[in-house]
Amino acid sequence: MLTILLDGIASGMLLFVLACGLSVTMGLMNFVNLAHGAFGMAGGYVLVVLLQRWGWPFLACLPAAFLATALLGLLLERTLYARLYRREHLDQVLFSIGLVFMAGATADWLMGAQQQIIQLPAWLSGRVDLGIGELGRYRIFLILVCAGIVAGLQLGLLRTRFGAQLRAAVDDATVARGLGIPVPRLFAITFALGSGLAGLGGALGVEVLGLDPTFPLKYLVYMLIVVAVGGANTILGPALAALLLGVVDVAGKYWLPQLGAFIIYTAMVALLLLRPHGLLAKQA
Amino acid sequence: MSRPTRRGLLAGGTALLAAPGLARAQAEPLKIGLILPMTGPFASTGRQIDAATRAWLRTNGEVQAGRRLEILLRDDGGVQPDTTRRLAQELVVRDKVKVLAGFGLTPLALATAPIATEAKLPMVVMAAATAIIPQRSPYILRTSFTLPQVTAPIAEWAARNGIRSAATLVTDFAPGHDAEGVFKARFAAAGGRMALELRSPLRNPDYAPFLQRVKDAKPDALFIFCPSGEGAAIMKQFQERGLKEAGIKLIGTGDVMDDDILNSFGPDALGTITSHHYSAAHDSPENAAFTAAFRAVAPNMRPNFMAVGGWDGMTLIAESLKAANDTDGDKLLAAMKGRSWLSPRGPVTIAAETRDITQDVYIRRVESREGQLWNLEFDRIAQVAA
Amino acid sequence: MNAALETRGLTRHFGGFTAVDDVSFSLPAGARQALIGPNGAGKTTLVNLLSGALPASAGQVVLGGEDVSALPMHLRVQRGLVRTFQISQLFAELSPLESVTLAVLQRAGRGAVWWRPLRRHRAEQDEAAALLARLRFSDAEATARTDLLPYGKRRMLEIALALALKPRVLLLDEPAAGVPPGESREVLDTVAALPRDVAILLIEHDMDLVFRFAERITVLALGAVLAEGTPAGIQRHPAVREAYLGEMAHAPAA
Amino acid sequence: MRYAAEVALWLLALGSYWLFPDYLGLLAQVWIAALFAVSLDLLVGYAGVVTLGHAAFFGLGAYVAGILAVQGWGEPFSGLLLAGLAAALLGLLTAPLVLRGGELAGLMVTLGLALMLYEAANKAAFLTGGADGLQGVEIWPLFGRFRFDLYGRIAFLYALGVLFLCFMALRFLVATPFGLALRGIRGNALRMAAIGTPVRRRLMAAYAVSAGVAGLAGALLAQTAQFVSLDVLAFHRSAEGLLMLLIGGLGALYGAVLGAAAFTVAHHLLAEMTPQFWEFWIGAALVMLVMLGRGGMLGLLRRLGR
Repeated sequence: MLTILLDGIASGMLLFVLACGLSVTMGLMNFVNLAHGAFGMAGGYVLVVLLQRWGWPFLACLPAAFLATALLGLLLERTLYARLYRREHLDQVLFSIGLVFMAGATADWLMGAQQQIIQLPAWLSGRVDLGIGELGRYRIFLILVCAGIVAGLQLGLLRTRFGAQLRAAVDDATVARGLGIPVPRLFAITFALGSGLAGLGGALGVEVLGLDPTFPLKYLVYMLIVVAVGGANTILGPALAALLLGVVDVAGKYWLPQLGAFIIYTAMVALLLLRPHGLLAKQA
Repeated sequence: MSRPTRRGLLAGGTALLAAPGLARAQAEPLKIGLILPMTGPFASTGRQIDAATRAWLRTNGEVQAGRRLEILLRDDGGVQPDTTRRLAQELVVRDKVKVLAGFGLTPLALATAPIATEAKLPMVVMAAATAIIPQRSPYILRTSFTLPQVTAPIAEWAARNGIRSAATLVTDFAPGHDAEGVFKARFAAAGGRMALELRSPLRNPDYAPFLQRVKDAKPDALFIFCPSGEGAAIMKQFQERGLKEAGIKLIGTGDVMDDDILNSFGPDALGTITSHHYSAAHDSPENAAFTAAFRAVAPNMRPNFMAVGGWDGMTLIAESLKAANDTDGDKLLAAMKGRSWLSPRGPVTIAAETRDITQDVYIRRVESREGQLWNLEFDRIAQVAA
Repeated sequence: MNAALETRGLTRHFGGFTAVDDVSFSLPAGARQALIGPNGAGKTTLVNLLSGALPASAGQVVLGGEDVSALPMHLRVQRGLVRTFQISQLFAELSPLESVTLAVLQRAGRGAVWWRPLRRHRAEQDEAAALLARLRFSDAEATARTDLLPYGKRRMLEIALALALKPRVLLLDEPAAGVPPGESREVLDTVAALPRDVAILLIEHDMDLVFRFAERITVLALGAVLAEGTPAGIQRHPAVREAYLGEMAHAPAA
Repeated sequence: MRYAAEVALWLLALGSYWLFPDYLGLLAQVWIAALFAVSLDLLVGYAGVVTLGHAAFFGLGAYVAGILAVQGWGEPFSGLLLAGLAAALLGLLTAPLVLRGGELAGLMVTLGLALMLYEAANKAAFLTGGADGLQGVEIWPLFGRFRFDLYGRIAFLYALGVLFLCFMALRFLVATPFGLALRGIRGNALRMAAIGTPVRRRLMAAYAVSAGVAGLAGALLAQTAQFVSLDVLAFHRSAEGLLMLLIGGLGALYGAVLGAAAFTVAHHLLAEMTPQFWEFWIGAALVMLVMLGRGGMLGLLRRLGR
């Protein structure tokens, strides 16, 4: 029972780290970036190459995955995305799906179509008896890391100058520009941060979610659910949505496997109908 | 798209060397429409078979019985049966292929069956493994295996080897249902008790909750079937959930311990027992030749059971062509029925009645040899009919 | 006297803030009335409550004796309660002729006709063309894309869309906002020339226009009705002078 | 001029029967994809309702036509009609849910409903065949005379005929007051309400019509392929329809046909040339198309025409 709950929390946390960048691009930049999952995939492959082929220690691979995808995000933002901020959502959809296709084919070409498998270090494999139930060490690690990220993001948004600027820009980009906030730079940094987090999520998720060239589309639906149910523009909304999604998903598959994914989609539709502007949003 | 050109050159060279074949090499080539999932979630199946067919042509030459074997490879993406069907239709109508081959998954093969019937062309199933497939068209033959064929031996082996209760976890589509049904029947007949029967979705499966249920049900063994390539994810969860420590044995068909990815499973896979018709570690001169030829074409891959299906499919086509000395579909089909040969997996026969494959099935254990993991065969059930 | 439009205790909260506070007033048939008040007095919120763009937190909107509080906007429009918008709400990709034709068709109950093509609705198109011509749209302007028209024309189209509906009660939310003074008189003259059975409520900043147009004035401050009366009476009203006109006295035509 | 171009386009479509006799199967798929994209255009391009779940209606139509045939009623026209009606009914029933919330919420509801239907079809294996697909679809000869043949001749003519009729019906529809009202709603829904239009009712009607046409497209696929798989309900079906529409250009119906033709043919040619990497080139083409200009192919043609 508790194991199921903690499993759900772990996968929910992971989903949040993957999706939070998407919620920021949608909320702040008003950009529908369906290619967000591609950054997650990129991060996953960085981890696989570093860990499995080059033999880096696991803990060193994680920041590397973050940095590599953040850099990739920055590069793409400056060269391509920045030109499309003012375009219609439909154009953005077309563009980002194009990127997903390219990313998938590239990953296939470089790494092959098969599922990537990693060997975790010994201290992360196996299980611990917590007295209240057994839990895999890696799941505990996931929960801790992701909780740290949520807390860090929330604090960063509330306490730092960057966070204040970001919140101002989310409220009203024109006014923020008028106040002398360097909005393009802010966008670029935020985009890179979001991509980096997706990369980190992808890297953390190789063990749990698997990794192959279909990753970006496979998890796109889940990420969209997190953002839509959680509401764009906040950290806690999507975090809560992701947790809910993770727990409902895992619990549903445990107790009602014959219903399969039906539960999760029904839950999403119900939530969207009840709270169309997001879990934590003030309802108009 | 430089391959056919290169292949053309090669064929020319082969023809020149094989002087007696020179005159006959003028005959119209035999076109084979090879439809495989080269992209998408089941791309590894397509890559294996594609590599095996290329290895076969390199080893045996492109000219067989005076005709050049020309392979037209098409990607169906693995998940859209109507695409597979349309590709088959185009290959027949436009490219005038004389043999259809490939078919990575059951739905793809089933959707194409009416085309083979209507076109009166042999359809060589190299991968898909649901029992009913050849019944859907009198033109379907199979060089892979069927799930009942490889499942029954492990069910009986389990019952004989101290496993009293078992759970099953299969993918929720026709081959999975086959495996579940056969395991249940054979295991129960041999005195075993079914503790739990679970089915995971074909697409985007998450095995964790299923394995947690298995763990909570505490059977002696867990029988698994999943499509090629998915085994890794199951193994991961099996380890992480501590099912092994809980005393649950992992058994299954060889799909789970797929040779293609076995090495990446790590030491936790050691000792897993599966039944299958082919292991890359099979000890025979035919297999040594096959694996060497395969490695020459695809140095980064280890041939798996899919590859051997592709290789034998080529053998079947070429041998039948020699026997029929004609490219007419019905004549080729007649020559294919009842054909026997020595495959890298052992002796095989295409049963004349069922057009399905009869072959040896092996019980194997995952062991480490020279730092690599292999499925080492330790028991054999001879000539199991499909 | 039977009021064309009446509110009873109309109230709207946004969170803890009360934008419109217990407003009760009435608009007699054929009225030429103005609603004024300083910025943030709740004028636009009141129009949104009247028209049904926003639901009221409390109170009623009564149109010609019928309580329409629970009706959505389009049903109030169909009963003759029509509004214009302070910020133009137009169809950027349609021409003025198409836009006004839409309104005419809707009024005529042919808005959902799917069995007869548009070009066979001559009467409605002619009516729309005539209305636009009356509002001094040239043929070229009437058939150009709306988002390519000059600002003044777009404000006129805003009114044309309302007039096409032949309203019984017309709410004009700052119709001349942003229009140069010469043209703004033209806008008001068009409105003033409407038949006397149309009741008009003008929400306006421009005191000059208000005093030229209105026969009665309602003053809104802090979401509540501060005063109501004839233009002369309002000008003399001490509370109004203090709360509102005082700050405007220096620039009566601002 | 415009009529001449239209007539030429349809003649070209019909002429491809003789021009590309080896590609009739592919071309039949083009017409089916075009019908699906056209149905989306009514919703997205005219009414301005974006959806990520239109495959729900395509798939329902396919399953209705397929199941009818499996159960012994293989008459193509009545099957087609019933499939379209069923899809339209589903559209009418789900429209209130989709139109309830904001843009993003509505978008996600369309996606969620389609995913639910996918799962339902997956689980209802006794009816749909589940993940193995619906076996044994046998369609009777067209008009009792023309059997669906291996070369795809009848499939081509049947699909093109249905596309033409539906296209002309929709072309008529968008030129009526109802069609103008949809364009008005896409342009400014608030103003439409302010001129007295029951916006939701209009959108619901558009949603149902669009769903019905998508259902016809799905039924066409089921009948010409004589097979139905879960894939007809899959997310990528919705996404591809949207892509075709965007590639061709929104809000002109012809864009949908052009986009469907371009996408299907490009997909086919690329997949044939590079079975492993066609996705890359499709993706690159999409990115280029967006970077180079808006309005899709139709927009490009218009700019060239100027």
